[in-house]
Amino acid sequence: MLSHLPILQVIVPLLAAPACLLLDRARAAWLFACMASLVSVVISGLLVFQVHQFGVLSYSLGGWDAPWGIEYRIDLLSAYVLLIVSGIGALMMLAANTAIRIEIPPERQPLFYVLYLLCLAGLLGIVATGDIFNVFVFLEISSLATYALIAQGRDRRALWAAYQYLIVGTIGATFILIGIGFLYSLTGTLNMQDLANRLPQLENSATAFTAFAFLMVGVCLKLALFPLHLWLPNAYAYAPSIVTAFLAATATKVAVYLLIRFHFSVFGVGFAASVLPLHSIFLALGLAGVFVASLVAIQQPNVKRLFAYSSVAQIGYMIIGIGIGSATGLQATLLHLFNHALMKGALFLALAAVVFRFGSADIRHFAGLGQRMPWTMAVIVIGGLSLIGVPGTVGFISKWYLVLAAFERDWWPLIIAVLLGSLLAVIYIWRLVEVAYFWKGEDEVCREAPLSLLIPTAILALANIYFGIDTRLPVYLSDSAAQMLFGVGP
Amino acid sequence: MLPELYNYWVVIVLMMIGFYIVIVQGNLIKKLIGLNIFQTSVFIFYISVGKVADGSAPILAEGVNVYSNPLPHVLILTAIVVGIATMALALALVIRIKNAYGTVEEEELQERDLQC
Amino acid sequence: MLAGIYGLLSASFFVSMDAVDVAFTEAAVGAGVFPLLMLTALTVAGRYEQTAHRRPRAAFFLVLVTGALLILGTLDMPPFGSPDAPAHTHVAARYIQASPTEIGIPNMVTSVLADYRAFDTLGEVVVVFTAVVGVLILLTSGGQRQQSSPANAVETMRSHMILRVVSKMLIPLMLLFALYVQFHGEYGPGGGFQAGVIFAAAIILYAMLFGLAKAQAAIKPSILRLLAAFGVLLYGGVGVVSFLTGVNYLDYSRLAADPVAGRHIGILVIELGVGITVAAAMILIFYAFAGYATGRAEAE
Amino acid sequence: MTALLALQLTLIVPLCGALLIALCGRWPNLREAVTLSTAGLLFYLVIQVFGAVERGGDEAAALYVELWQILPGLHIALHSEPLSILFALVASGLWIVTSVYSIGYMRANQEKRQTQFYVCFAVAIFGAMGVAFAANLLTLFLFYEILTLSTYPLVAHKGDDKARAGARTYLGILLATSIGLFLPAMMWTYFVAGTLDFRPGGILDGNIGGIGATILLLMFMFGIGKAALIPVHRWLPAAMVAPTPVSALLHAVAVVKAGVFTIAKVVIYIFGLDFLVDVPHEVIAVYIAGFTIVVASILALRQTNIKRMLAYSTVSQLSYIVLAVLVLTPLSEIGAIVHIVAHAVAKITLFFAAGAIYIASKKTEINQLDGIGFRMPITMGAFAIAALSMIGVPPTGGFVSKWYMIAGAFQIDSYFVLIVLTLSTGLNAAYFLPIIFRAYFRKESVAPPKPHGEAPLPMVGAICITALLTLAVFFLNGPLVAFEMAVLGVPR
Repeated sequence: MLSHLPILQVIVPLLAAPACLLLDRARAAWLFACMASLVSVVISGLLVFQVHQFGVLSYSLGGWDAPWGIEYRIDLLSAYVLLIVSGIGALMMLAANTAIRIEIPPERQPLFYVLYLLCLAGLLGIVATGDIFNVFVFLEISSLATYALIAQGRDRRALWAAYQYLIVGTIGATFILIGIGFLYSLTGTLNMQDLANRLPQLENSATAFTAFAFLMVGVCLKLALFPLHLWLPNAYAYAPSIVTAFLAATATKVAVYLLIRFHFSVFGVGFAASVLPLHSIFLALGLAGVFVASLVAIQQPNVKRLFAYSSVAQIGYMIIGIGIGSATGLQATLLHLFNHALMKGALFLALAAVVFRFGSADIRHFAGLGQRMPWTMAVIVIGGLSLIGVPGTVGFISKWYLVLAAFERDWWPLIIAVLLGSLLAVIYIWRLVEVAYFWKGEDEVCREAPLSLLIPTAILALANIYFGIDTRLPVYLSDSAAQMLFGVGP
Repeated sequence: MLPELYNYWVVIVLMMIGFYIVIVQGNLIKKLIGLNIFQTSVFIFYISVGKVADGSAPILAEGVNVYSNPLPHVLILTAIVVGIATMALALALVIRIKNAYGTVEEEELQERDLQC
Repeated sequence: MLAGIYGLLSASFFVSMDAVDVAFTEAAVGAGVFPLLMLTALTVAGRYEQTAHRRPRAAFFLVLVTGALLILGTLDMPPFGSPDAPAHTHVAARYIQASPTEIGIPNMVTSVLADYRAFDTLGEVVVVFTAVVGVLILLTSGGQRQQSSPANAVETMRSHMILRVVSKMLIPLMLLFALYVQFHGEYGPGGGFQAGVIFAAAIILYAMLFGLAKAQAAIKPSILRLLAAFGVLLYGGVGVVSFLTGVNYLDYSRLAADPVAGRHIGILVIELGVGITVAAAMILIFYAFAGYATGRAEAE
Repeated sequence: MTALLALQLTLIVPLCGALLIALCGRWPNLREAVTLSTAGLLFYLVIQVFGAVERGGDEAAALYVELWQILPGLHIALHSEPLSILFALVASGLWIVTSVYSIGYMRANQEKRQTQFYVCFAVAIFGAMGVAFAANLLTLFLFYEILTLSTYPLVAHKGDDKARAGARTYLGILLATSIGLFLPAMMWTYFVAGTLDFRPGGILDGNIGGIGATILLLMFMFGIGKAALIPVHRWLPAAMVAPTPVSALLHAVAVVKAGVFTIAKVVIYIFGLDFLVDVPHEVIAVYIAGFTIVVASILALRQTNIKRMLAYSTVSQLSYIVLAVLVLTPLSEIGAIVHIVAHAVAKITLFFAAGAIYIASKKTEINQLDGIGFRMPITMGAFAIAALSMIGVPPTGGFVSKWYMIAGAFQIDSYFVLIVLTLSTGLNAAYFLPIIFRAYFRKESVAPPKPHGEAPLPMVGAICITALLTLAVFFLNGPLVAFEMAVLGVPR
């Protein structure tokens, strides 16, 4: 069975979803979904181990070898992302049962779990596959599930946000489809490896360039890269908290993965540089994203929205990492992939706890929260410090590598810009801390969040500290992945 | 060269019409129609790629030895289904929006959000 | 309506491109399902609209740029229809040569769809499934249980006596045709998806003529739910079985003593799965839309 | 027990202590017992380490333990050298005294949440130990932040709006400076030097240009907010809302000394004296320190509340140390190091006295102190000694340190420094002597509602000990100086 792990990774949640529909009692559905997602964590763990042991795993579906059949191809990068996604997915699932209790009416809860599993499966599928059309299919699975999930928010604006996201997302997907079409008409293949072999043969073809452009734009729409980020804040702010937590920690990560995959594995490092100044574009957009988003975040009255904007900013950092265009920069991006998943997961889960108590994440609910919900606030503080990049938290590690990469190039302005960016983070985190600890709360009594919600949150918070001190696993994985990707290119 | 490519260009024009509608239309449903046009034209684009001059449908038959390319057809079958699935979901959303806001016009939606 | 015509047009275009299967599907979807959904949606959303176009210039510019980029992209493409384009020579060529012997069915589209790239098709089915679950979670809410009178869009048709009689005869034929398409998929154009849509169309027609309530009494939503899930599981199950026979996922070769026969069985089963899910999904979606419409019609 | 083990235990013991205190919360006596025994044990351990450093040679060199590697080149590691051992001795030693004192204080004052108080106290000491024994800048930074966060609840202890406002300034300034300046300065250092280890002679020499070095130096000076240079000094007066024992140990010894200690470490082991001498405009830093000394003294002069006055005097006294460090002559360095000790014992005495007065008579303002010397002779006697030490009059520790500073200033005949020192001495006298004068040579204007004598015994005892220590620094400065010479690489 071990040889089947790559496909099992995706199939388990994929088939668990319809099975989940068959049992229509919310609690049963939840337990089932939990088991499925836990299993997928175990699988991804094993996958990382296998890849580490035996190198790239290739699994040809239906027994048809690539390029004739669809190939699942797990290298270190995909194993790494799979681990992140499935891990976060499982943790959120554990918390979901409590989190959605007040946000989603009971008759819809079983369906919620079904969609959640589908979304998870879709994301995993995107990462695991080695066939670009298959990417499109699974992208749509996850997207459709996401739209429906976002629309479950209690505020009616959730519907509107979901619709906007649907339009943008579909346009993005169609762009990707166009890109794939061009690639196919050029090379006659859909397999990534095969593409990587055949593309270099036709140098400076306008078609290849167009394909590249469309793929990039399509992915960046999904990625909410500034200035294509407009859909994200609404979607995150009005979706059910648990959904926000899950998406913020995984969906954008997968999009970044796709970007890296197309950019490095399919087209090769040299390609973009040869046809257009992609890296400087990334740098510019990334920086703009960091500053604009952070500045907007500072003024948000709704904390969920605040962190949504900070997510846009953090994505900016990841893009900067790619834009630096060195192995170290890429490693910084990959590290931030992992670390940002941890911190945003923790933060949004904590917010879920706040919403659970107050019904919304408006900042005025935070007054005096330091005394009322000490543990939740402690988590928010840890997450915040991590977001700022204080040593002892994961945030420091990724910032460190980013600055290191910039330093290798002697780009002092960039270094200063990055540090200024984290100062902006200090401002909006401090605003939160001040309200929570130094303002008097109105005297409505409020207890700490229930354990079922608190424990996953605490786990994530501790992970923020643990991986800030014991960095071996993520650093090793990201380092070798970055090396591999740059090995692929010329 | 040009006559060989005109087919694609027609498709592209169609595509862009759809795209334009999506961006400009204020009415949510019309937006969706635009989206549908956009997608369908992409499908046509694929099929055109798959066409082989004087080839016939890729179903094994006596006396035919030039077939059109089946692969794009398969891809598009999938894509069509994806498209219609998206549409169904989108329309469901529109219905809910209509129910919640009482309108399906973009500006009005924004106004009513600002009010509350 | 326009959308329907558009659908038909593109379908006919597909035929001219020898893409009969696609044409079939597009006809069913573009001219059938999509307009139907549109109609239902419109009855709920209302036709009223205000014609205030927002910043068309910027949009136009954007579109121009995109279009120009696309045109640019086509310039280096192999000329239209040339047989020696890489698209035809690389992977596809093998399908055309080998599939009759490897899979043993004449319809190459089906063999690619259901075997070489069977996993994409599984994904496709899951997409449909996702959509239906999404629609359900969106529309079976707000306590608006489906009332016992048909959608007001549907109301109008009741009067047409002839229509009802004709379609009374039509519906069984449609069902038969659906079955034919379902199981004939590997020889002629067609397959699970198209069959599913036609089947659904038959039921929907029934619902339109004799009322949602009757239809729902005939085919219960709860059962449809089960079916929708079952179809996906059936499809996925085939793959699991092929695990047990000790080959890769969705590799049918061991389902029978002779690989080709095994493949044949596999394809039949998964096409069945597709058909079931699609049919159930389409009907459910229609129920949800119509039911919601009715609910609101009565609420007002 | 090997010194190396002792070194690691100095971190473990306070943590375990904190844990035990938390567990014993329900039984106050047991809890206090735990506090005291932890303090005693910790001091014993530090003595062990001190012994090893004293003996010198390989044993002292071997006092290095790497606890963890965060990234290649980034370690969490401990190391003990004369400067750090001195700081550790002062902090841990005075912790015992303070524990005794605070037991008296907290009980007499019936404070709430005493367990939380003692727990945070222990954690803060843990942080201070970490700062003292950090072998590189990163480790130091981590414990520096732990110290900040763990003392926040102590400052906010009262829990009323005033306390919360004070705590806000406290946390805000300390965090902002450390994250905004200290952290970037640290990264910069690493990227140019390739390491963050404290090395004799510094690690920056030849790795950074003159202007860069100046900027970096300033970033460190202001980034290390605990050193309370103007304008980042505001947190210190704000922190005076804390209970007096906290002000005494943390804001006269542990926290503020952590600040100047860090600056000393940075100057001596990161920049290196020889390198810094050649840095142009380094004198700017000297001016800033001198400016702080004078201005803070003037501000102290204008205070009416005893604790706030002491706070401003602390600000100026801290700048003495910074100034002396930046004079960059061996003698001035010694002066700085001695002043860390001298000021610690003297200032803690002053705070103890202030606390005792508050407990005994609920008086907090200077103008209320008329004739208090007769009611509380011991306390005020101690107060007088400490005040003299602040001014720098023999036979007190303050005299020794000031002596070395002046001598150091003469070595480079920097008249600016000399003027600053003399001027501030005058100012110190101007704000301390009136108090002593009031206490002894004025009659009480109004008799207190209920006649009172000395504060509870533990407090008085503590006061006497620290006062005696103040004198001891004067009489026993020889070995101290000789020991610290090692910091400058001067062989003994």
